[in-house]
Amino acid sequence: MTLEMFATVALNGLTVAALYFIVAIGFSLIFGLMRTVNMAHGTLFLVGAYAGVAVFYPLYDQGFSYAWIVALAAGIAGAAVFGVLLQVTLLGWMQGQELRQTLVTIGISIIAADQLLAIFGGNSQQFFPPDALFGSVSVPLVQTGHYSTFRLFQIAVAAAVGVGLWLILHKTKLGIIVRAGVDDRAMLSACGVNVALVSVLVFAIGAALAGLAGVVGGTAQPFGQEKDVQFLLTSLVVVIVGGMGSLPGTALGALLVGMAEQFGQSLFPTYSVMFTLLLMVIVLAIRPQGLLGKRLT
Amino acid sequence: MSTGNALRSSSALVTVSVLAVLVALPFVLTEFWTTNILVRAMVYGIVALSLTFLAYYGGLLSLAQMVVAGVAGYTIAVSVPGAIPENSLQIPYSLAIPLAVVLATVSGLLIGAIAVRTREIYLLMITLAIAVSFYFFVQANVEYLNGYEGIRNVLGPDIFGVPLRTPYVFYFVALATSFALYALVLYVSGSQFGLVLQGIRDNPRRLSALGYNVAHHRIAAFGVAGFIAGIGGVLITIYNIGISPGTVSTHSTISILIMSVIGGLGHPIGAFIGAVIFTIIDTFAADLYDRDRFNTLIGVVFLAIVVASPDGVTGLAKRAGDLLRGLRLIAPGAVAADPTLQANVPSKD
Amino acid sequence: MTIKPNRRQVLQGAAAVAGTAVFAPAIHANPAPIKLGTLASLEGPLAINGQDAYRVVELLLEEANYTAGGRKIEWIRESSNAKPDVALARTRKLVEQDGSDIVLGPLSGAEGIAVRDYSRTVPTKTFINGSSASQDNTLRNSSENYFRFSTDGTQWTAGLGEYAKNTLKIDEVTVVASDYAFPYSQVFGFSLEYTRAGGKLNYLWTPFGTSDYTSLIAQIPKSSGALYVVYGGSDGLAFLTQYAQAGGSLPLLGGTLLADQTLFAARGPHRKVLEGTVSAGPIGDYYENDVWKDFLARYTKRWSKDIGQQTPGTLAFAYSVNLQATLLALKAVDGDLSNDQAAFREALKKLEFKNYIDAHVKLDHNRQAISDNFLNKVEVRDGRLQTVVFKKIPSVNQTLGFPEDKYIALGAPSRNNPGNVQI
Amino acid sequence: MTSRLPAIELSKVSRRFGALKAVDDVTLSVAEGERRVILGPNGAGKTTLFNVVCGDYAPTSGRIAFFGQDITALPPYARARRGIGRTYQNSLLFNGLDVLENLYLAVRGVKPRRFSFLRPSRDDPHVKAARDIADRMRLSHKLHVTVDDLSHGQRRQLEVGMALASDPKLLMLDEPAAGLSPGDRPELLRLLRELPRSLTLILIEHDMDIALPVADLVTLMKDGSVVIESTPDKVEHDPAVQAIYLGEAV
Amino acid sequence: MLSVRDLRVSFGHAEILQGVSLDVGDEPFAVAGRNGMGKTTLCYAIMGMVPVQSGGVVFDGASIEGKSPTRVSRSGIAIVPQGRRVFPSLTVDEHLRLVSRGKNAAWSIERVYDTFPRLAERKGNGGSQLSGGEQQMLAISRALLLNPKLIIMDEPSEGLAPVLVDHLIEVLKKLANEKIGLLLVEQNLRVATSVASNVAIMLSGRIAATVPASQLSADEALQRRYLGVSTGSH
Repeated sequence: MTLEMFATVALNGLTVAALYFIVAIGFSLIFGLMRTVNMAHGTLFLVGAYAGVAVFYPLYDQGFSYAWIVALAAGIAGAAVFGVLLQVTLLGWMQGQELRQTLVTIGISIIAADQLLAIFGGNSQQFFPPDALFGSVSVPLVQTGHYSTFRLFQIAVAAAVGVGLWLILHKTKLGIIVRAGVDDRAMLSACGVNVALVSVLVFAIGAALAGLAGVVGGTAQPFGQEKDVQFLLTSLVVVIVGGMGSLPGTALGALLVGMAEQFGQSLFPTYSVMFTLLLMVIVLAIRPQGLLGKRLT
Repeated sequence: MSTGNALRSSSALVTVSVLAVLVALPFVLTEFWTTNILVRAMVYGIVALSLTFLAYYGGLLSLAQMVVAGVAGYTIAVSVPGAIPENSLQIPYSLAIPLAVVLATVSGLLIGAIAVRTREIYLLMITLAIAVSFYFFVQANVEYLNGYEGIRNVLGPDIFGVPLRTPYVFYFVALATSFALYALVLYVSGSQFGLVLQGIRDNPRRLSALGYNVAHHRIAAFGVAGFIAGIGGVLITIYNIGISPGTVSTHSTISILIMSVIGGLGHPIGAFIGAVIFTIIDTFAADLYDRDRFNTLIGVVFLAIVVASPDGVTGLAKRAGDLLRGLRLIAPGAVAADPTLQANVPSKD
Repeated sequence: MTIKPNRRQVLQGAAAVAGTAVFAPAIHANPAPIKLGTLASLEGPLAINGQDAYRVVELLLEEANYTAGGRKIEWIRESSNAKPDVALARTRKLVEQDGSDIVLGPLSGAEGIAVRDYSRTVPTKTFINGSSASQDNTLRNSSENYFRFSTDGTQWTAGLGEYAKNTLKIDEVTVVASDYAFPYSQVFGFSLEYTRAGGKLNYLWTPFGTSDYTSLIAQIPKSSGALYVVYGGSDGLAFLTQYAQAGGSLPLLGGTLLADQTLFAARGPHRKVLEGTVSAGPIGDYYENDVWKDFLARYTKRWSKDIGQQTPGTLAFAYSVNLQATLLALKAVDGDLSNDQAAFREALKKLEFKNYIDAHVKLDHNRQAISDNFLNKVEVRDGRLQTVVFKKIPSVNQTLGFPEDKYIALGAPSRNNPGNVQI
Repeated sequence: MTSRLPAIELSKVSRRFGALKAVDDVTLSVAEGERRVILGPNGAGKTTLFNVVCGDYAPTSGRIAFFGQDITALPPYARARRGIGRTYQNSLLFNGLDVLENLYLAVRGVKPRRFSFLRPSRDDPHVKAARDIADRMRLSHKLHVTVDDLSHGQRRQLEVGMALASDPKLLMLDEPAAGLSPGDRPELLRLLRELPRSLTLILIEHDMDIALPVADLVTLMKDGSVVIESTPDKVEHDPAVQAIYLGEAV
Repeated sequence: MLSVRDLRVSFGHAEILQGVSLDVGDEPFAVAGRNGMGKTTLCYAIMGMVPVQSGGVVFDGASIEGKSPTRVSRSGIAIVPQGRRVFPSLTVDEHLRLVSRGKNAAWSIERVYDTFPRLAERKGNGGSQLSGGEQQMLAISRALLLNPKLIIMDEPSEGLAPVLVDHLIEVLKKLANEKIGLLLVEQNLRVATSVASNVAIMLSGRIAATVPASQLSADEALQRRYLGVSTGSH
């Protein structure tokens, strides 16, 4: 592998990792506070993407130059509303019954995937980024001398999401409440905090992040049928590798998975998926709680 | 000794009568119902049985059972004569089937070893990740597994000179196999190993303090489940006249889970009841509901069961029959996992 | 759910009808409709093609007023998810439960082979392909009651390799393709022709369902003069978008499903690189031909208010050819399906007709179509992307004109047998 | 009391949880056949000490020897096989199994060939042993009742029965009287007194009517450390002990 | 202020509280008893942190049994639970900000730091890095900052060094002067009798006796019988 090739693949790994981080962090956050394994997380990704598409094309066709930004907002809002509804109508009242919640989210994802197909059709869809982000910019060392602008932008989005979440978690009262809830929900409740409401809020944030990922990911790659499963798998592997409910863990997990996938793809294209699986198995053997996860007791 | 919660003597009569009905059914039903509903339900029900076995007796909800079935299916597909593309092994079914079941058992043990330190939702996540990865793997492997297309024309062996695929022959083979495996599960549940397994489900810490190696028993449980799922995988492959990545896709993995949950994870028979219900809905949804939307229908049924009766149809029946047990999802672990309840138990030291 | 009479009873009934027919030749007197079961994928990655296929089927059946050869047609729709197991289960239901006389379908390659294998076990029914385009449905281990009036994935490439080498003067082509049977068959056909013309080939394969192609794009040899891109559906969209994003500028040769209406319907940066792509296939959107224009007008009139698309896709067109043949043969035998459909099948075998793009269709000894193929270029016409036909390759047979024995001796197309050999 | 190797010997054993020293530098030796009662207020580290001895937690530092053999690094099941049996404050039973099955598992766990896919036969000696234990625990009439359907008192009896079933050399009982009604307590005392003298017993118990009559020696713990080790008689009349137990400054 | 009537709580078949009744007025009230008698369960039951089987809890004239901990807390009861249950991932300062009712409330973060200077020193330390005594101070501060009308304290002296116990007694006495109600669950008799005017003694899920603190501290036999290392309680 030449240096050029290595640099290109490494940058690919980094940009893919950025997207994976945005997808998985919402999943990880929801799990962290509520111990809910949201198997409908991939569905939230799709809901966000389709909500974005629903407003994107009409605006774009009228030549509205901020169509992508509006789509982003719609995607975030659409997924957040869906997430809140899920939490309020079904998951909230079975809080603590983790397996049952997991099964419920599986049921929801089956139904939602089919309904999305019914509403939006089976055609793959895609956003196109604003002109400023389209095309490529000059990047030294990589194979062709330039690199897709939007993929570099993905790194910026992931960094913004990571830093933003860190600030929320560590510098705001909401963050304190969320972290306290992760430690001891009952005690937090006894401090007068309405934990159920906090759960809804956290679910909204986690779902909104999935929606954000939907529009960003839907700009980098087309989306449609079966993307929900693919991104659910990504979220699962990222948090299993990095550690459930941990922000730095999710970042690390996303980085490792992205790199494993890209280097796997360029070295052994047909078996690239095995690299990711192998990564997961090794981590599980050494640290079942994930690289930066808290010990499971 | 009693056999835990399984077969009580009073239900022996029920078992015999149900069996009698099942033996008589193909002579009453159309061939379509016999082969495409009942046989299909049984061959997939066997895989669901392996899931129910793990979930009910071991408290281990695994989504990797279709992987294990797939290992068995692919094993016979790449080794028997007649399969397309042609393989270089060409070993007869009489050897290929035992080999497939052995490999399935081994892969069950392997999955158990990977997942042994995790439980409940973690186990569910990890096994799902394994399942999806396996799907992508078989799809990507062109050299041996023929990638996306899979392997076709796996016709199955002859039974006393009659092809297994002959409808009635296949029905009775599937019935006998299902019943044997069902009986095996019931027997094992009352065995030394089965009791230990239920002990792990109820209280792994205590079991360890009694001198049992919990990890080894858990892995062994995955091995037993692998054996069962492997036999299911062999039958599924012969039933489908071949195997392809679609056989082990997420869709199939989730279908097995749906069967088990609809039927109820509270008793091994639930796997078959669930499989029959699932197969009927899957086959006739197009007639019952908007033709293109049967995934919505199956999803709604599944969701309704999870919300209304977490222990499925058998649970409903059980509750109607006796109110001995309260609401129990999968294993008693569900309640212990309630963080608010955990906080309640006064810890004094 | 009603329990219907089992197959033996139905067969006995049919035999009885056949028996009385000797004395009462007026078979029209039998009011029972012909049951036409159809199978297409309405779920999974190919759902868009399945929906399109059913639009065409519905259009043609409506135009035929749901009758053929004087008998009513009862249309039974089933759906699969592009997976052979499911296709098999649904086909069995169509035949054994719903009592279909004729099955039209399925959509994808692997499904087709599963249905073909099943067809052997029900010799009294007739199976007519939908759009499944694997060579082996008919070329190897063909089944007596399985017919395909549409051309296969290899036939769809006819003309492209020679055009690339001899007209476009491209000396080296890099093939980027999905790692499964349909691309194999297309790559095989293209490679055979291109190699015969003296071109050099490189191959880059990606697993089916790959969505990130950046590392693949980085591996395209700099010496390449063009890319031959064989992806369908969302894979194609993903590849082209990322190729456009990476600033790729090589001329594109398209696999049949790349330059397809289902992909044009999606908007995005990929359209820019798609423009100018040369491809080959059984249809082209823009073709100066009255039969085709009339068909498109009917299609548009019936469906354009529901969908943006104004031309059926390649796979939907394949359904149209096969359904057209079915209806023609039923007419030829006056709807007579007696005697285990023997007369009907004879009629199918003898059928010769012009399909809706005015291409001539007849069957070879494997019951596989020999028909015309078209070379297209993607252009903007009437303000939208269309494949514009610029050349017709007449009467392409399943072995692309190579001697059948030599062709078969090459073995089935695969990633290790991509067809870059001289025959 | 014999002068041979101590049954269990802890040398400078500590167990921390974060900054919290649950067990702090405990050195303790219990002779074979001795009955030792561990007293102490809440949070003194008594149960943690049990967990460290039976292997649920590895000690942060220190060494544990069982009849002279170092068992510090052994997993719980290996310690059980060497003869350490225990009960838990909150009964840890197999709720889905019946009484006989619970006891059978307890009998069988320390015996060889515990990995078997066969069902125990009707005259299996282990089943008989389980029935005998049930007799001793006055649970014979509940053999086929699942734990879910037992009363609290019966569960506590079963809890102790399971610890006894493995025929341990060292028996550690963690608050066996917790939650027992006053009427059930004399029964527990009788049972403890009937234990064979060869058995070494460590008991955490707050019911002094049970703890003191049984004890040979009493260890008083506070804040993770051993404060006083003395005979029950002296302990009962030692104002310093009362002071600690009632929270007075030492 | 707080009135508990015939409160019953069971876990499965174990009846932990078998009908507890008590009244807490303006004066601090203590509950003593050995381990395992149900004291902690009583605290959690009042707070709504365990399900109540039957009986009533009335606080400030309103019935609060069966209400969520959030509602109970908002009605003016705070808890210093047994084992402190501080949040391991929050720093000292974050704990206080979590519950602070602002600068103008009777108890503010500043006042807490004045009262417990040690906490001010360890402001930036995480809950899991604190010693037992520091955790206890933090747990008490957490309750105080809610500015409750009544604080339930479950074994606040547990794990405290004698010097700190004295400090604790001082703090609790101050609270009484500020008219903050106190339900003190203690094994440490010195704390209980120094702070409370009346002490209820729990035995096996019931209140066995309620005696004035002065009487209890004088009567050694009574102490030993219910609380100390002594036989003959039944």
